[in-house]
Amino acid sequence: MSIDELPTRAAGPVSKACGTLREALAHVRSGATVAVGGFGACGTPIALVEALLDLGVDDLHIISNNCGQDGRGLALLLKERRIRKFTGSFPGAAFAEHFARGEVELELVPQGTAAERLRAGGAGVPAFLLATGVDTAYADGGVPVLMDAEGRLVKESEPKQKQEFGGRTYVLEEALRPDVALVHAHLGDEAGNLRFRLTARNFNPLAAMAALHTVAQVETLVPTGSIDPDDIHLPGAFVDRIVIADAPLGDADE
Amino acid sequence: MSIDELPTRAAGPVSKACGTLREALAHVRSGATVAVGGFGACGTPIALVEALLDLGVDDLHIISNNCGQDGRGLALLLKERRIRKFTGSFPGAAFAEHFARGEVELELVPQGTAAERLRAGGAGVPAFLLATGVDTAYADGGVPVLMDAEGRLVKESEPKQKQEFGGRTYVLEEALRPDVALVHAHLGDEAGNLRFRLTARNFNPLAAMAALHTVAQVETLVPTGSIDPDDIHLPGAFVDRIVIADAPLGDADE
Amino acid sequence: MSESVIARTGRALSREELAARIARDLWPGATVNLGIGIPLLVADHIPADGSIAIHTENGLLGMGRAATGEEIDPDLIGAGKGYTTAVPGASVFDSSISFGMIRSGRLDVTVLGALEVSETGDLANWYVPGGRPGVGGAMDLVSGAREVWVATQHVDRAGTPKLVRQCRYPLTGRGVVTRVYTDLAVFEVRDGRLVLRELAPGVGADEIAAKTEAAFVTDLSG
Amino acid sequence: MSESVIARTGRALSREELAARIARDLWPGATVNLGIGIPLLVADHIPADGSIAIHTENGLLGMGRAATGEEIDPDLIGAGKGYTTAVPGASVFDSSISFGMIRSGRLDVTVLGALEVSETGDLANWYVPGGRPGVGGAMDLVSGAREVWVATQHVDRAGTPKLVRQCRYPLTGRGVVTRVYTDLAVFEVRDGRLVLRELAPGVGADEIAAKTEAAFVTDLSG
Repeated sequence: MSIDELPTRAAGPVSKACGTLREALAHVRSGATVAVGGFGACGTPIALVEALLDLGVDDLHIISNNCGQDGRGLALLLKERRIRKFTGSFPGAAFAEHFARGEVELELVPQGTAAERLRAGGAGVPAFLLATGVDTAYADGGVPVLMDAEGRLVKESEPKQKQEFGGRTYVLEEALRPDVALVHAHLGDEAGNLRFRLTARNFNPLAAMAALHTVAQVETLVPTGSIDPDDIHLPGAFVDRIVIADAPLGDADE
Repeated sequence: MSIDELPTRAAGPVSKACGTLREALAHVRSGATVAVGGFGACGTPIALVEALLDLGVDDLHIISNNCGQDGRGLALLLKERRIRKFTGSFPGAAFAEHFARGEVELELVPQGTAAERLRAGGAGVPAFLLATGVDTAYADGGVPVLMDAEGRLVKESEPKQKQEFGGRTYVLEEALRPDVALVHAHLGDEAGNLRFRLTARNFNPLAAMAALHTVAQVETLVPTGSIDPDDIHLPGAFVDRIVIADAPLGDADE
Repeated sequence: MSESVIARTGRALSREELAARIARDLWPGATVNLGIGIPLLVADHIPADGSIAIHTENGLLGMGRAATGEEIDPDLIGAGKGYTTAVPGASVFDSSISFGMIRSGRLDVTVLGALEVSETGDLANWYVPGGRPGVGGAMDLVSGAREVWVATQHVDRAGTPKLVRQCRYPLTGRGVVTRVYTDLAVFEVRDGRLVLRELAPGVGADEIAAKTEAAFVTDLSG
Repeated sequence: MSESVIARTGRALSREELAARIARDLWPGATVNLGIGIPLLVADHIPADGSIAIHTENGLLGMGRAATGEEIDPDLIGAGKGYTTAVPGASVFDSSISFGMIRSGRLDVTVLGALEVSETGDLANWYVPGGRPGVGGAMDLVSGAREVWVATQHVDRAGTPKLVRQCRYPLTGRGVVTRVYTDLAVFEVRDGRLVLRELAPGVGADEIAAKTEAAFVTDLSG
């Protein structure tokens, strides 16, 4: 998907609310790059992620801080071999198992760099300089990328492009622009305006802004106009579909 | 000022509240680069800006969207010849007069680029790429920078550094890291946590994050802990001094 | 503003008529930024139900009508610095988010005025050399918005064409314009060429040819 | 944790004692990020009045004590993913603001564990080759924080020194460490050289020499 292929976004009184998880996820295709909000289990869009299992979506490139927690969410997608590649800072125990069997590729990125790359995608900044990771294997290459089925390392990361600026060396970092974002919010309205709660905010607004198409699950869905403009954490312009987290999956022949 | 010369920042129960504008502005020196929040008259820290007049601060490099509105704020500093240079997108009528007499230097920057350069300063991103202004005088040079006393153009902008990325040409933009920011907020607590109101937010949080030292004027000042963490628009870590907008200037010999 | 009103005038469109003509091409769900002048008048001709969301780059999505009397809130202004209102579902945000929205493809259309538009879609609208320097958000908008529509008189007060071969004024953006709405006609920019798509009621193709310096092709189909 | 308690042990500091020693060097107004392990224990030894603000990189400034029982709120966790509380004046924010705070100089001190620290202040703490890959915020923290303090046992379980000439494990950052607190001693990194500044009660300089691979100079003044 390129920006030009974006579907027209709804706004104003055009409701983005969906009654089922299936409807909310209708634009998520196999092979897609999907940013998933959350940090550990906190603020993770578990319902949306697990619905992808039932919808049969696979071959995914997941961008997320962790790749599942306590056997839930992305850990289930890993188990079912739906994830081709993972980009993030701390994939975790479940990932390590599948990685060691050569089932999934890794792009390891420092946590703040991942956050900033998503933020750049949502801000129309194609690339930027960052000091993080200079003089480490992250910048100079050598971080594990892929193992074979016997657990032998078959691919390491390449050196990243460096750039001098003001007399110092930086890594040239590229914006992330996933096809889809799946995010969790505390409160949302039908125009897609979102409000998060405490540390469940984390990567959620960044994933939503970065993606070409954003699906939000919310604990409570209210009519458009119910949230004071100053209380909105993420404007609805960054959200395309919104669904209550405990909505049913919905039938395939709806 | 470099980052290493930053004063230790107060946090937690250490109150940042000041009783007078003079106390709040104690760290603002002649020659400083000062980012000023606001868009037109909206969200502009008028009390702080006009107090600079009384405090005798001059030779300032001001970063702001506009350089005064309706004869107030920065327009008064211009009139008193306290501003050496202005960086911003729409300096306005008062500025144009002084500019045409060769009294002040101009760095004209597209509005979104100025916002992003401040944001980069506050995010520890030294430089970034932006498509804005490519193939214009902004990127290629030729924007008026300085006139002489007779209104003849004596200096134009130089071409900016371009950079290819992903097959496209961008301008390499540099972060802004002003010495001081002056901002206006609707509500603040003694730890410096701020909340803005409607479109008075604009450049205020960006200026605060970019600066090495930030002074906030607020309409209402409440004790630390009075604002719900989810209702804070700008964390107190980015604010060093806070004062009520209608506080007295205070005596020099206090 | 109905078709019949426009037809009855039998002359160049008024500013209000031009704004109404532009509003007709917006669609429910569109997010639109309106520059000062004729573009801002477009707001008066779109549905009041908020189905078209107006973005103002100072940090508001969901701008409503201009505020009057007791509605006026000094903390709620548009990009032209006039007092405004907010529709239900409106959100506010800082300037970096506002321009991030523009640059990342969330702004469907920006409608802007022009000093000149070239036959390849270059736009000049920010600076008259020797005048007051100031660019505001114009360069950001033309670089970021998915559609750049120009609203302008076909000729200036001296009768000089504003659609030109090459811009003489400093550019706001090169090849950025996608449509031009004038008081006499509507043009599209297709593959870097200006295409005449529509004539105002009572205006002839020869009048356009006489008043247009820019080369253009004509395609009045559909 | 008082001085007398530490003195009474007459041996290497316990984990709690080491955390207490580190806490003594923090100051009112400091903003501090605490890594998992011994660093997180430092939180138990700083004033409960919030005069030292604890930052957790997942998006909280003003972290309080660990939450227990009814205090537990699934939406409020620390960087180690344990349930936590917030002190009065705490704020929450997204991950880009959180790391922006770190990189732009608002974080005074990060306290981190180590696999190895080199004699020039290089730190290795993110990866044991062949182990689980995962870096979290470690590289961001050592690159951005104004002070990088390492909290570690002086030798590993096999008795191998953790202060080494050159790190064998992959680096988290080069020349980033400013202080090292071990169960036996305190070091500073000055001009790229390790300086022994303090011995734990009952520990002799010869013991440090024997258990330290890294070259260091000694300056036990004040």
